[in-house]
Amino acid sequence: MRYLPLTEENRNDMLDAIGIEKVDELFSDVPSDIELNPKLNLPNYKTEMEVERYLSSLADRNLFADSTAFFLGTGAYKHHIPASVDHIIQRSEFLTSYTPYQPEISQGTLQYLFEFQTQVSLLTGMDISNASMYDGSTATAEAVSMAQRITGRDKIILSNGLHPQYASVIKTLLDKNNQSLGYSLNFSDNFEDLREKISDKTSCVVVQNPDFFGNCHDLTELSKYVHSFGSLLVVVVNEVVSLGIMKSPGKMGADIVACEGQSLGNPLNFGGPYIGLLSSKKEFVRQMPGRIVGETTDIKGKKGFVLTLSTREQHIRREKATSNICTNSGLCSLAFTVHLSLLGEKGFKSLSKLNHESAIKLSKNIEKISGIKILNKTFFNEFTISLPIEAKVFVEKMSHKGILAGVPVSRLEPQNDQFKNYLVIACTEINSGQDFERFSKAAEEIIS
Amino acid sequence: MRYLPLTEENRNDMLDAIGIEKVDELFSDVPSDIELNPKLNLPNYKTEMEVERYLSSLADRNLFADSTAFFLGTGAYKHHIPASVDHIIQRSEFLTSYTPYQPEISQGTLQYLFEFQTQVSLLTGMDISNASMYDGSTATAEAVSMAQRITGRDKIILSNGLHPQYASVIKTLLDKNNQSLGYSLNFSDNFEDLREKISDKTSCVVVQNPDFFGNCHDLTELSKYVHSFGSLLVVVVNEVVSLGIMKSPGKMGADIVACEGQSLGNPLNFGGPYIGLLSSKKEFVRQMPGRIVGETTDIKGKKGFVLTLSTREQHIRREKATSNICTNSGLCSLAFTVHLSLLGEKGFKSLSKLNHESAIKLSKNIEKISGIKILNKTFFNEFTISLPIEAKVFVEKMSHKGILAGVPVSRLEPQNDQFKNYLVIACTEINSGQDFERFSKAAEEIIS
Amino acid sequence: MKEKISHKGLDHEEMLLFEIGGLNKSGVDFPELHGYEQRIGSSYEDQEIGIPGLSEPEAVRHYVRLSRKNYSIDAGMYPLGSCTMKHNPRLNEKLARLKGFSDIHPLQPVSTCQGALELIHEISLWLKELTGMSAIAMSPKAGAQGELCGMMAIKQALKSKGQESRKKVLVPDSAHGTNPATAAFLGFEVITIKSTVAGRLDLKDFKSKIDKEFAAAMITNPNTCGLFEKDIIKISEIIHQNGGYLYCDGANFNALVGKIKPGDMGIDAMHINLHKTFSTPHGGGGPGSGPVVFSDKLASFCPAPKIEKIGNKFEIFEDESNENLLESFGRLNAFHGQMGMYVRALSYMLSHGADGLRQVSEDAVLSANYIKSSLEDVMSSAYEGYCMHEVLFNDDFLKDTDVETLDFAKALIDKGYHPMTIYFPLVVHGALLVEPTETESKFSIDQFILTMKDLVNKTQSDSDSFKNAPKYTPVGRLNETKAAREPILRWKKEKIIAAE
Amino acid sequence: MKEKISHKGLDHEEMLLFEIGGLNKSGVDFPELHGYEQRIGSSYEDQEIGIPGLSEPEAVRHYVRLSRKNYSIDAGMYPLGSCTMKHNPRLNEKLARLKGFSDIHPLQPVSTCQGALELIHEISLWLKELTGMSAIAMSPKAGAQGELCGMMAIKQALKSKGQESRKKVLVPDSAHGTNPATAAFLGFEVITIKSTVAGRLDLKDFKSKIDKEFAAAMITNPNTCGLFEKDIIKISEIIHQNGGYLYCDGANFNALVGKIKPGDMGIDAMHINLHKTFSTPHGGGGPGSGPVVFSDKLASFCPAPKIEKIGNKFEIFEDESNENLLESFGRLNAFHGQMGMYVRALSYMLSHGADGLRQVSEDAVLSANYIKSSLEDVMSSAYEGYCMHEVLFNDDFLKDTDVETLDFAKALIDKGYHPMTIYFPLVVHGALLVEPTETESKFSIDQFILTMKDLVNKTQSDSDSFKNAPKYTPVGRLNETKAAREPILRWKKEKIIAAE
Ligand SMILES: Cc1ncc(COP(=O)(O)O)c(C=O)c1O
Ligand SMILES: Cc1ncc(COP(=O)(O)O)c(C=O)c1O
Repeated sequence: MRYLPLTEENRNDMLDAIGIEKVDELFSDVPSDIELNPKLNLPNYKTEMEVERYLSSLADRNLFADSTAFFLGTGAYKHHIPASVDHIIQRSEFLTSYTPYQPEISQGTLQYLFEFQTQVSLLTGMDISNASMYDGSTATAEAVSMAQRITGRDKIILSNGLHPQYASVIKTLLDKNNQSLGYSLNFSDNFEDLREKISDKTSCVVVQNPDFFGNCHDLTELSKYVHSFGSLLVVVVNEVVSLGIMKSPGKMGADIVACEGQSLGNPLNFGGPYIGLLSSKKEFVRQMPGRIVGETTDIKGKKGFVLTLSTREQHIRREKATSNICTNSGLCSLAFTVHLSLLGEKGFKSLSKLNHESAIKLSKNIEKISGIKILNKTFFNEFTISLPIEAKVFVEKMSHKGILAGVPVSRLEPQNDQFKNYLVIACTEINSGQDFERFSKAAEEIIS
Repeated sequence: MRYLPLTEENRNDMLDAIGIEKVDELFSDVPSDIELNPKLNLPNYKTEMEVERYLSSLADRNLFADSTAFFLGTGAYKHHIPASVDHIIQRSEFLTSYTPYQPEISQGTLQYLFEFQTQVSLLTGMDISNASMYDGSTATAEAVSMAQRITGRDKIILSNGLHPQYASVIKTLLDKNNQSLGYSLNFSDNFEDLREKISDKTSCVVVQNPDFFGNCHDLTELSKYVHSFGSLLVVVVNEVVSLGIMKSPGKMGADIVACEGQSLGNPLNFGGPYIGLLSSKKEFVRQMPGRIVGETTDIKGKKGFVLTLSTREQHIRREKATSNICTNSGLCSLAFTVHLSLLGEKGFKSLSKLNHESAIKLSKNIEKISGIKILNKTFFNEFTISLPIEAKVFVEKMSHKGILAGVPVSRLEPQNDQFKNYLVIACTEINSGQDFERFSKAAEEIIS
Repeated sequence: MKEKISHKGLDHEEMLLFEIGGLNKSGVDFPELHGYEQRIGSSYEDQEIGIPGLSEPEAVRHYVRLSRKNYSIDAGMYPLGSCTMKHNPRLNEKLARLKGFSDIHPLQPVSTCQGALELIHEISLWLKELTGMSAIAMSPKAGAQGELCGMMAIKQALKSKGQESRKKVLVPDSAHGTNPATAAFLGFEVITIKSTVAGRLDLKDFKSKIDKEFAAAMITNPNTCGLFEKDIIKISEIIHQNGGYLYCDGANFNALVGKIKPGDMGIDAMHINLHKTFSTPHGGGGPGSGPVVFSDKLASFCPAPKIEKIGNKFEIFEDESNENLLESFGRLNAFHGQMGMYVRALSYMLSHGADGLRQVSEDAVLSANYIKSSLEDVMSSAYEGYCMHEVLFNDDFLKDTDVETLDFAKALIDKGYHPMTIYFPLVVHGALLVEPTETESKFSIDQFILTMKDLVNKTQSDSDSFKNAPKYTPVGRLNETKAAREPILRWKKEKIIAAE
Repeated sequence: MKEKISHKGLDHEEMLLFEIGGLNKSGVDFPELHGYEQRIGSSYEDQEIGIPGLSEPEAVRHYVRLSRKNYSIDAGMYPLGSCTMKHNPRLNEKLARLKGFSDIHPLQPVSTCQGALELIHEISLWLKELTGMSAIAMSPKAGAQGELCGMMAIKQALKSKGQESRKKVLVPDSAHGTNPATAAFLGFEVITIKSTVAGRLDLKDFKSKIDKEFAAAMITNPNTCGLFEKDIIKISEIIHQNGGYLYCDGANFNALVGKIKPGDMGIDAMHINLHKTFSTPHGGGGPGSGPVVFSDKLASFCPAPKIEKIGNKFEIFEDESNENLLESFGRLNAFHGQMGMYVRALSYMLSHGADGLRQVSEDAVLSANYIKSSLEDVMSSAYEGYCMHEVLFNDDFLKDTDVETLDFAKALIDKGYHPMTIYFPLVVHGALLVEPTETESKFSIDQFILTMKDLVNKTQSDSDSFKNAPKYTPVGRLNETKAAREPILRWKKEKIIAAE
């Protein structure tokens, strides 16, 4: 077997050295009620070529973004990833190392994580950040959990523009007393509803920006209001590229920020692996979940980096830890930081503007299609349209024309009829004028 | 521009330091008859995404082997390359280093080349090998040139089973006195013709094995005969995989062996880059062209490797060098050696046998097609068939059915009518029974 | 003019991105903008963020230099116990990058991603067959989230029976930190169970702690001492007799894969770390994937999403209001889990096949025992008898020296090895947990053994060299206390110390 | 039991493949064989070859460890004069691996590879426009083969005029070794031309050596001293007046690309190293690609194959009997040249565009002059005035020290730099030829300058450290004399020394 270095001869020598005859003797602690060497209803080994052909045949049955005119978003965005990103993350020393527990031989990982933490803090406008979470949704849940610990309060209020699956995750994991989280997905979220629900029992208010439908919000006023109850404002960012030309959550008064970082460096991957970013004000650092890298010096006074503040973590604090997270999104954070370093201020801002322009252009095209209405007043690179037919039917038909047209809101909220005809459409630097024309032409055919 | 690190500010600072105002002053040695900054009828910069899309669109217009049933050979073979090969050759330290002129910081390259030279010597059954040539055809020409220097004779005799383009290269470069090389492509080469032409003016006889048509030859007798004239036997191997189950050229008495090494580790690449292997008896080492790595020790007696015997080479010997070669096929030799190390004796033999079996299976299928005749008595993984229609027309029609059916001999020898209907078909471990059935079915349709 | 950085041969110092990058530098080109009027509204802002950029040549060099300061499996043996640092096949990396897997959106029409759904369905079948369990949740993003998933299902099952009062979760003292942390996160009360001198769960202590509030036990098998819990059948019987559930931490599945079916141990839920047993790369800390298999009893509580084959089509149930998810405990994360890891893991499984996977566990266990028997004389095995895929030493062999476990580990670094896991599990003093995995050659293991022996010898004669180790590394031993006392967690023009 | 290998931290010793591999080990699996009767005939043989194998984990480790003993552009500045060690964009690597380019056979029907032919056609257009020349041969596999190609065309042209008696090729003493070697290989008589004290071709010497047998001159411009041949127009006029041809070695095209068109210099043929100017990676020695552009005069003698656009189809003329190749001098290699390199180079050209390419030469020349002016005070410039893309020093600055150029280079290794080219060109004593290329940042160049200054300072105070350099490398200074005297050119169970 190509991955197993031991030869039969090696195995026999090793058995000899141990002083046994058969490897099964090593399994003698297994009680007899448990069958050793059970029959498995699975095939035997395959050659590399066979595996490659088989999995390629599965891959070939998926319609991939690059082969289409592509408009999907709602928490997962297709951006162009520079080729050097993938080269770097495939470096053996990054790909095949573990969590940097031995800092003296992990300075590569530790330094890029330190840089990553700084980049994330700058983007979100916050003081500090950790070394990544699984994804945006779990980062959001962890942010809420942090807020609960910090405030010593249980109650959570979710804005109605939060991604439905994010709301689900919070509900599943943190809705301790089965309270209502006051969540009901709603297009025009002017936060009135939300303001009404806040009380001095509220641990935090969770707002996504731009929201699930693509609307952009200035949260400056809201944050003041939330703070007046001693509650925290948790801001969720699904599309970090928006941070190039929007006020940062920090500037608007956020206490904790959770982002999905997939947009930078990470491909769509059918939903995972992605990367959660988590930032906060510095006074909350000891309630942060997950790994954090800090700067220090070695015995000779030379600068170096280590995992730090680990008394927050499960391997030290066990049941008293801030979270149970252990493995995080290491390599995805590398991809993120490499992509962002390549962009830099200048490139990141251009990218952000280009995304926005792309969406504006698409909106101008769509405005001309009679029967389709754009619902958003504001948007970054994503907006919601109302169709004259069911959005689900629409995207299915569009897909037959090689167009992946958007995410029907009903995909996520099938039980809610009001969204039946709503479609969320995203647009990034990958979309060209040709894509827009294809969209318009096909849409007109389908709805007419 | 993404690949240029200097900023405008940097440039100005550097101009200041030099003491000039404009970069054009640095070009003041360019005489005024030559236009500085000429207008170029070329587009300006493109983003990575634009370049990727454009070149992908060109790539998409080629029918690639993996998407077909594929049977082409004649000096370029499709084999399965383990994924780890490409990972290793993309290591920055291998990919972006130069020829190992500074051995202390090039031991990685030098050691693998030393291992490569050993592997090649073992495969060919020769004493020594160099660190690669451009490809099989130029390695063959260099072998002939070596033989001319060694024997002090000019005359060359090419066997009629030599690849026509190889014959062309030799003719172009080495046919000093416009002698006849006695070459005329011919299917049944029993060397009679060749034996007749040998004289004590002959520097070398060049024989390909398996020959261009796929026939396998035992050269033991021939080598003795050639040697009896004081001439050398140059053996050419187009398909190194054959060496797993054929007598090595060394065993059969070859003096110099030139191979195309593409079959191991290197993709088809539309013909290049490939890798020439060149081996010889050890007494000829000082007539070897190209780079050679040798073992030595450092000041502390530690083993290490260096480029050696460089007094053969152009950078030292200039017009008296054994060859003008400088850059060779470095990274291709890495791919070759990695692939061969992965295979090892066991894998290489299996690969060789599997190739042979694959060809036998195909031959059995083809034998059943009435109207098609297999010409070969012997073959390794390639043989020649005679069709009832023009081979060129046949392959064209087969290609419409997604089958790349072989190389028409007329592609290389269009002027020779006798080959009009001849098709050379290769078969490797990549071909499955399904391919064979597709071939038979389509062939039957086309010729009926 | 900046000061000179001092490199040494092939070892380059590398400054921070923030020290070498520039706000007007970039490694990405863009077309000209049109300059449309913005549509963002009042949250629009176009001010300096402060993120430096690098041209591509600079960026590649920055990260290549950093990479060279890392140890990796590819460069050397990495016997980090409990982490299963096996070789990561390159085929898997290649296949995970096929556009048909990497370039598809989680919410594109189901009709346009049938191959992806089939892949998830197929890996589910493999995992169920290998574990002998009847249901699976694929979505957990790592082992710890798998634990959450399993324990949530148990919580939900208890709730469905109106047994919310069952709040106690029994966890051995040798358990990995994620076990108690998970239970506590979900509001369970964590009760610690002692280990015996033989390194197994203390049955007496265990029984004594079961009462009416007993909800579940979280048992790791093989446990973190590298030993098989011989009493596992008895344990599961006791648990079930007392109305509780047995959660099994399957992080150590590499010792068992193909060799036994964990389902035969009477477990109710178990997570599997695809990034351990099934070779998806650790990537310096992640990403991982932690699918959870379930017994019949818990099957209906599985989280969304659920993928099923209906006729010859694959369906995905992702909305919790769906009739197939009525009893589901909810959702653990957005979308459908770690597709990129599934591709790699399935590629690994197919490559090995049933025969190869059995060989994996046999070789892993054989190698660990070979190390144990080779080093037993000079070091101190924590426990008697055969171990499973990892071998645990305590620090008795260092008793009469000045060398501590940490020093020993650091000295091993100087010899070219990544240290074993140290000070874990907590039940053994100065623990050294060695997991060679099945992808080390005998030659490599023999070299490791020789080195260990040499080092042990040196502890008597030259303890100073241990205290000063490592000395051949890019930095010397780092001051972790200082890092925690004065946390500098990001670069700033003027340094800040967080959280004073 | 084998003896212990001593690693040091991240630096691993690595034995030879032949010492660690095994004849029954393999990193590739195969299906079972059928056992057909062999069809090879009497040359069939199934005996041991002696090639050891490695499982994939072992192989990856072997090569990763070896790689870590190499210096590379990616890890540091590589100012190797005449080699143009610029950054190799990763996009190019990605695109060269598209199956539509990498997985196509050179002899598949022309109708099935139109995209490939179009690509070759397009890169031809770029190169012709950039050089201002009218014809091109794409097939040469590297610079040296490009030289062969150009000189063969000249030979053929002379033959076509019945001037076979023109046998003399004039080559400056500063020329790269491939120039005289090429001319000699083709049977020309090589006549060496002196350089002036200003580092240019000595016009007087040049004129004096032209006679009736004069065939061609091979001139490098910018020349290997890093200087522009100011008299190039005069030179070409003299050549043409005397019935000869001007071959230009274009290895240094990086100084000129986009800035001037070499065609304006009156040249007849010039090779271009795609692996220098157009960034295809050097790969530790190759592969390269050396297309040759031709003037009208030589166009018809181009070698096979030739790619042309006819209507909207692309055709390839590869057989020398083809009417389009009637005057062709023949064929230089099988198939159609270095497709893999064309993809990379075209990707590079498209990425830069006309504006970017001009910036390339400007930045390359600027950087070299910046180094020259920064180091002129402490080192000894070989020549006055501005240089082009590389700057040449002689060893005057080492005169009163014990340090030689070689020692200086080795000491630079210890400081983390790949040395410049040394002892070339031959016309300068103890030459040090520094080519920074345009892909070094100013920060990086400044660091290099500081290091050079430091080293120069040290030559006065501490010459011993130079003699002992390098000391921070995997091996110390190697005995090259021994290697050549007792050549060990391959592994054998018992070592052999070749060619006694
Ligand atoms: C025994 C054990 N359980 C659980 C975990 C947690 O797994 P993960 O890191 O994937 O969350 C680990 C990982 O180190 C482990 O070793
Ligand atoms: C000036 C000059 N000419 C010719 C060559 C030969 O080019 P190649 O190595 O591609 O054969 C070189 C390469 O080093 C060179 O520097």
